[in-house]
Amino acid sequence: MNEEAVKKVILKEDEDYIINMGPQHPSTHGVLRLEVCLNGETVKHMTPHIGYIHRGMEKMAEFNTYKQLIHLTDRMDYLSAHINNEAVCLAVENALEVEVPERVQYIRAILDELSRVASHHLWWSAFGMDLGALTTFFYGMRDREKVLAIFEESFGSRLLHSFNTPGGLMHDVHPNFRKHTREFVKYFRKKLPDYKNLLTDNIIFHNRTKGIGVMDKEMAINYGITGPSGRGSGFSCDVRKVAPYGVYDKVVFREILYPEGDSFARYKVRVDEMQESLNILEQLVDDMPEEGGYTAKMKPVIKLPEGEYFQRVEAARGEFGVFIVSKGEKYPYRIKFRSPSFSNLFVLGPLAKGGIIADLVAICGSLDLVIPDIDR
Amino acid sequence: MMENRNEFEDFVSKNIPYCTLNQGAQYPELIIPAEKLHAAAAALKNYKEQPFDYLVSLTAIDHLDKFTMVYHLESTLTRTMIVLKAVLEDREEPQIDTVSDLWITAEFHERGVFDLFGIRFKNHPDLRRFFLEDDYGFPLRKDFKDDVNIIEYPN
Amino acid sequence: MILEIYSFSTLTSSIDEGLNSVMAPWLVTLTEFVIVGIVFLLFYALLGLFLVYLERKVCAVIQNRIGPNRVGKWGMFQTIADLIKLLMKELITIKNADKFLFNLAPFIVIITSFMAIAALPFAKGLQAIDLNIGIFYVMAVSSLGVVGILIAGWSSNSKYSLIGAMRSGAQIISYELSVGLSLLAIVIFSGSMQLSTIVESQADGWWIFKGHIPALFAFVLYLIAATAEINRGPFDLAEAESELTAGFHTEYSGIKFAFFFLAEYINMFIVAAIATTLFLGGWMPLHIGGWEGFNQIMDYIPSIVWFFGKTFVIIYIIMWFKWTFPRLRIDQLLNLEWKYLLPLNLMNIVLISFVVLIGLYFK
Amino acid sequence: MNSVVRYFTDIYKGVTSLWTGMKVTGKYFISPGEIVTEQYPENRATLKMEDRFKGEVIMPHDENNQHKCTGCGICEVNCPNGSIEIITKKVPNEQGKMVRAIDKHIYHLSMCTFCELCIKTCPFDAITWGQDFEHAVFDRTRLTRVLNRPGSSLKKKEVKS
Repeated sequence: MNEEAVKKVILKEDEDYIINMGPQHPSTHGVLRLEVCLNGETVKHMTPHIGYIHRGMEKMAEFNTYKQLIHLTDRMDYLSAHINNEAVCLAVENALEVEVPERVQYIRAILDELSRVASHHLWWSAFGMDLGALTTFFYGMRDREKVLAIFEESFGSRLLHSFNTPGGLMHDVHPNFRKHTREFVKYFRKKLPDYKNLLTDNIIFHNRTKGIGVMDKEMAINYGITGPSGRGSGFSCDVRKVAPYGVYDKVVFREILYPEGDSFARYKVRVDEMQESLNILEQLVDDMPEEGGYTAKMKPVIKLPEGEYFQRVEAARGEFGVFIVSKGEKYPYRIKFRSPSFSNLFVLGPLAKGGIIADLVAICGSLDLVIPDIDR
Repeated sequence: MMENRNEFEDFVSKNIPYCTLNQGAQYPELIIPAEKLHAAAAALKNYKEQPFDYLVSLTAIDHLDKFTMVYHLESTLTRTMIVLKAVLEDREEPQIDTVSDLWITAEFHERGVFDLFGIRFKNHPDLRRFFLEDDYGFPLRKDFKDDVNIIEYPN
Repeated sequence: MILEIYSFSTLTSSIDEGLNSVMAPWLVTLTEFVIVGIVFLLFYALLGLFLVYLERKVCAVIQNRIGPNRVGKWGMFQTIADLIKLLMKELITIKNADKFLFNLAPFIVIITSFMAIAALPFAKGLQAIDLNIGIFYVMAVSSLGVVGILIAGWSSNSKYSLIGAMRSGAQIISYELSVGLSLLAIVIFSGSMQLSTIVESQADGWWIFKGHIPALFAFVLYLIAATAEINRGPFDLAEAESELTAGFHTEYSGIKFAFFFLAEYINMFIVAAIATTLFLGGWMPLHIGGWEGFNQIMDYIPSIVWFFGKTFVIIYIIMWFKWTFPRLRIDQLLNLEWKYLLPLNLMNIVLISFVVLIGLYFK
Repeated sequence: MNSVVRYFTDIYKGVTSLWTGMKVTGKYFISPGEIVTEQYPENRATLKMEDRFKGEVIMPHDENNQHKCTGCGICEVNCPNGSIEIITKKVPNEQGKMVRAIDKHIYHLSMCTFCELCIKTCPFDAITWGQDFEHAVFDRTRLTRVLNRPGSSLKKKEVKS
């Protein structure tokens, strides 16, 4: 065989060691399929395949009124469902130029932060488990349960509480809401050192995440990586700071930025964000007005004036955007959800290239993907 | 929202003369014909004072007689957001330039748009169906009829 | 000295004499083989079930849970129920798998762990076979298990399994060195490789106390290396459920899977038992020089209780590792061995040789 | 020499970080504190759901087997995914006129997404949330329920004083 032929045989696609991670795989966190091409254990290239739970939400939304389509947004990023709801509500309210009561804005912001903390809890649990620390899962879930208990008390459901409605809230929060939120903040502050000792300071964890999946700022912007993953690369993309909505211009908080861009930086951003969320919660709970009702006056059938409306909010995984095209009817003419995980997913391939399978798992965990959010 | 609006208008009239600049309700809107998209996008990306380097969202609208591609662009330097709209008159075989060489994230959003609208992107590196099977049809078009799972919505 | 009533030698010798009086010597040997085999089989199965139960309870308590609590009081029969379930499950045949090797692998794994148990001194006079190269034998046999794992990974025609098996091979071959070297420390101290002699040499104090710093050092190194050798805790790369779904036993089902599972837990017991025998005095009670009253009280506790008590403490520590730490990566795992454990072990061996030569340890 | 020092400080730091981690789990092993496990079927008697818990949609009936549903169909219109079907009938009232009344209020629990729009929009507060959450059945059709009980009738409006 001549040299050319040998080369051809070596580079032949069929000879690659391809493993399919997913659709059922413990570390893809849902029905995501990663087609990983390996050389030994080193990842040569990786292609994500999505669409296993594509539900056609954008099409479904075209047949739902603005009040009805709120419950669809719950089912995208189900871990921060409230924030998704809020995006649609804000878009509709801004389009109609409705002034929602200040109390509603405060409650929404509190729920945003609680959802964010709960979502980061789950991420922390699952990330630890991806790396093989199985106990983190239960500690994270244990603390998340406290948040879910607050949700359940006020809204009757723990995960998919379609509690927002254009113009305000479905009904008032429970009388104990403020007290229990304060209790949670106090409780979770006590538990945070455990998180630090168990995972953040652990040498094995450092070795597994530091310098793994390095993404610089340029790359993050180019790939549209937002949320904690983007901020781990120094990309200042917190919508709460960039384009404040609700009461976020009234509270004092810090945008967590880490310039390193590796998995550990992304981890640190989220852990610090949990702490920052507690600070925000404390301010909001103290300032929340007692009076003011829970909804603005809205017509029973909402018709948006003709035009195009874009609203973005900071969901737990990044920038969540809603783009509504209205033709003056009670149904939206076209609706587009810009979901954070969709953009975040596609940086996984370039980041995982050259690493080994264990790195791929670590990077995938640090990007914090929610698969229904990708597929919509 | 936009402090240096005059400068931006000057820039647009100099570099993208073929566009119509609308004030828009929320963000300034640039409407351009489809074949000029890539040039306009490149000009906006390489705008020195405020490079629009972050593609927030990319989508299409089916207007029954034409398609409109909608690009939401943001400058990470000045935090200004604009909307770039490209009008595709040809609805039968819609084609438009890809912008994935300017913003990599566009590659995947464009694949999504191709999947659901059937708009072909010229020079796209990897234009395949994303969510659906190859012979499914393009569900986000307004004239889409699902022959298999016929669900009539009570309107 | 330990009380004679707790010694098992009277029991074993009386059985031997009884058998000798009724049948021919070759038949006696055969009968004794059978008896020992049955006793060990029973012990093996019960121990495996208990260890699985223990692990689940320990991790439950660590994780603020209750753990198994449905079958029997405190869920005591949960593992037995699981075993019955596994026995009844279908043995799935894998397409294009090497049938013979695929079926052979679980047996190799389980037989090697079975063989290692034979040489362990459980109590005074309770040891199936007292080889004069006991440590050497145990190490040699227990490292044979990797052959079974490699065969399992290779023959099951699955990519995940193959990666898991290869990882396991690399891991066990390298950690074998550290285990050997840290055990060598005690061999130098006691001057013998026979397990019974080593235990006897600790009558007046365990090696971990008598050998002070270097022995303690060797003990820690042994614990780390042994945890790696049995594919557990932070070193469970061969299984690595978040990366390789289940590693080398991905394709196994039913009782064949149970064999791997059981062997893993028995291996944990074996390494803990070796650590007990070598570092913590085996079945020897805790004696403190000069405290005669205390020593006598300690003597009243049967030797078998001492042995299993110490073993389970070490098993708990190994479990504690597993439920605390994240998993290492394969290159870090090998780095840890070749760059840290092995040099430290070699230094320790030199140190111990000096200590023994000068006589700086407590005699 | 420097690298040797670094080698040993690395080991020391690593071991201490591992020990801090082990202290956390060890602490929980010795004093687990709050046990999170719910002993579910056993604690049925004490398990109390929140008042607002969204278990299923129910139609409260009073002691006279009367409910408040007039069969207006607003809930059916507002339901985003067709979980509610209203079948009405004509019944004579006191004056002998034929008026619309509810025949069957069919509720598909299997399709319900618990968005609360039906309950929110009902002008007569005829339906509300039930706290029952044990909906597991072997046959999906059993999740389709008729909310108004057989033989029930419309409750007369109390005259407001």
